Amino acid sequence: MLNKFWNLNKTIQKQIIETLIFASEFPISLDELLDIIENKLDFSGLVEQASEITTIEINNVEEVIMNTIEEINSDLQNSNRPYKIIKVANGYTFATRNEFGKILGSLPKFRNKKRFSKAMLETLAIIAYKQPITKPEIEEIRGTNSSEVVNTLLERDLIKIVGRKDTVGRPFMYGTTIEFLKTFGISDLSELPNLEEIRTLIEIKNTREELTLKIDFEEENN
Amino acid sequence: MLNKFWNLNKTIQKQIIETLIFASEFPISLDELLDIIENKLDFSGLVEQASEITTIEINNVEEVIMNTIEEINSDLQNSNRPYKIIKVANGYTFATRNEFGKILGSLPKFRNKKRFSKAMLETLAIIAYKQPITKPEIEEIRGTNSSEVVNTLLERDLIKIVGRKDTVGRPFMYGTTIEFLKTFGISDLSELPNLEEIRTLIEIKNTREELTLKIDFEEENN
Amino acid sequence: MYKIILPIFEGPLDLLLYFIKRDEINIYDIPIARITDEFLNYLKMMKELDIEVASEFVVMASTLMEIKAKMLLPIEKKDELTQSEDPRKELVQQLLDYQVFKEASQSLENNLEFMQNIYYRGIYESDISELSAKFKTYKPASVYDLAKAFYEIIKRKEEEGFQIIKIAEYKIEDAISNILEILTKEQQISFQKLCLNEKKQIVVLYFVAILELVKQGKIYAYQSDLNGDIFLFSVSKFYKN
Repeated sequence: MLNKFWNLNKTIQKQIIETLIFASEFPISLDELLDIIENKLDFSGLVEQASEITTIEINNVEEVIMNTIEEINSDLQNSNRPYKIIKVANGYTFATRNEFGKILGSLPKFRNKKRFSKAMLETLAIIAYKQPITKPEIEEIRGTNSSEVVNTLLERDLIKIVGRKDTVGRPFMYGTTIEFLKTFGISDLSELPNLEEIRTLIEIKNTREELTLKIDFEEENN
Repeated sequence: MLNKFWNLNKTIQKQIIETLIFASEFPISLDELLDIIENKLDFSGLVEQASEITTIEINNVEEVIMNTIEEINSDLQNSNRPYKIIKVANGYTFATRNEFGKILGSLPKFRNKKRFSKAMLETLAIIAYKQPITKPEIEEIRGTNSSEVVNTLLERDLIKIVGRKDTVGRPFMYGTTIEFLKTFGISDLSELPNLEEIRTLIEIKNTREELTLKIDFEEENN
Repeated sequence: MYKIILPIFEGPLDLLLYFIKRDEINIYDIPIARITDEFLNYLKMMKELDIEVASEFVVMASTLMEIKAKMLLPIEKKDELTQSEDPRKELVQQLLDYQVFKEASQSLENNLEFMQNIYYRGIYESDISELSAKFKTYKPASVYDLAKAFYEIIKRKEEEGFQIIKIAEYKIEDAISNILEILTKEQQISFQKLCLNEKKQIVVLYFVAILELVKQGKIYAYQSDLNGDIFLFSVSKFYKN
């Protein structure tokens, strides 16, 4: 069933989608976009024009929207806009083009914003894969006290408290935030490299080193 | 004194100003724009091209910037963007064009639910931790009139009236709502950190980080 | 004078992995004696440099020494122990797990490189604009922000000399055990001495505790006259004497 949105002409369709992405504080997902344009918007202010689309059977509305976003991006590029729409944190959002991001990044206040310590990255990786996870569990994996780093990550809004675990002391459980996805340019947690694959890779690496070692040893013996 | 910014070609000048307005969280003033482009940005990544402007005496940089913003606005209009740059409270910011703003208005509370002013957050925190609590009690803790902020929280469905206190005037007592729990992503009030936990979350000795920093510094010096 | 460059380790596991990599050690067959020596030498060096050694390093040192001791047991004795499980097994597993997350954090770091020049809308917070004061305080909030806001109010109040009234958890049980404890050391104790400088709630609590102890037959209470002090004696001691 096609509603009024699909009866609007293409330019207005593009503009509505661009408006929604532009106005949203968080990356807006395909589902949300669809729900809004099909069920929630009031188009009465816009002149409705039947476009050729009504005569075409739309099989895959998601695909139509994705194509529309692609078209908006071409328009933005062609009209020299310094920003574009990117897909991140399960949705679409505006971000600077590389060359202008670079200029912006030269501002003194941004200088340290993208710097992460080894401890922060390690802890984030553990939380990203194992969430919801408590601090004692993080510390068991890292083998070291992690209070400060958890605090820093909370302060930087990269992780959040998502509840308490029903064990002694009811410790907090932590999970990653939208800010985490945005910072690392991840669209979905499932995009992270598979843990089992990493494990296998490391096992291969470890055994290969062992192999090299053996060969070295044999060579030495010869 | 004219710096490198004024040596860039007009298209790039426009793009840089558009980037700054795009990136600013709140309306950005002319003074701040000027300060950034003249003193804070590093353009070394861009090919510098002497444009005709260098030969012209610029008497009034503010005026040049205002004209540039006007030009960006024409570009936005010509390329059918549904937003433009407007001047609000002495600063420049992006806003949707009227006809598209109207569309957004038809959305129920458009994804803006998680924004809090300091007063709102403070009051909400007091109510969350001390509920049921009356307005006079809140005001005694905050040391300031809190009628307006309590009303805002009521409107946003984050708090509710839970009864009356048996004291003079029988004032209303307030407590948090299910919407409050949803907004903060917790399943019940016992998941809020208690005072002791907040203390350990926030007051963590940074000795270890300092050590890391010291040693990093030495490495850099070598 | 020359400088010593000390590599930074995220903890004892990180340090062990460093040794394993540097010395091309087979992680599945760690020469425990050698690595224990290396580990201890490192700790010694840290101490000499007057760097505080975190407790987890000390714990790891003792774990390593324990494993080393087990490895030194003669084979027959080892067999007697549970099917002679390799004492290194747990440590190796811990190292492997940690290695997996180190690798994963490497991939996060690669993401950062890719995101280096990407900035989102609204990322720049104004410094000099007069508008910032009006708008700046608007921010998305988490449970952490909420808790922090509350904590800051409490701290501010404490600085203003405001007393946060804690609901004191005075328990009868505490008063009872306190009286009994005193009576194991002292021959007797007077009610007035017990309640000296105590708050009204505590006095009431002690009184209730005394009634309870008398009822349970654990103490005797004597009063010389109607308004006189009450003296408490332990029943067991009373009979012994």
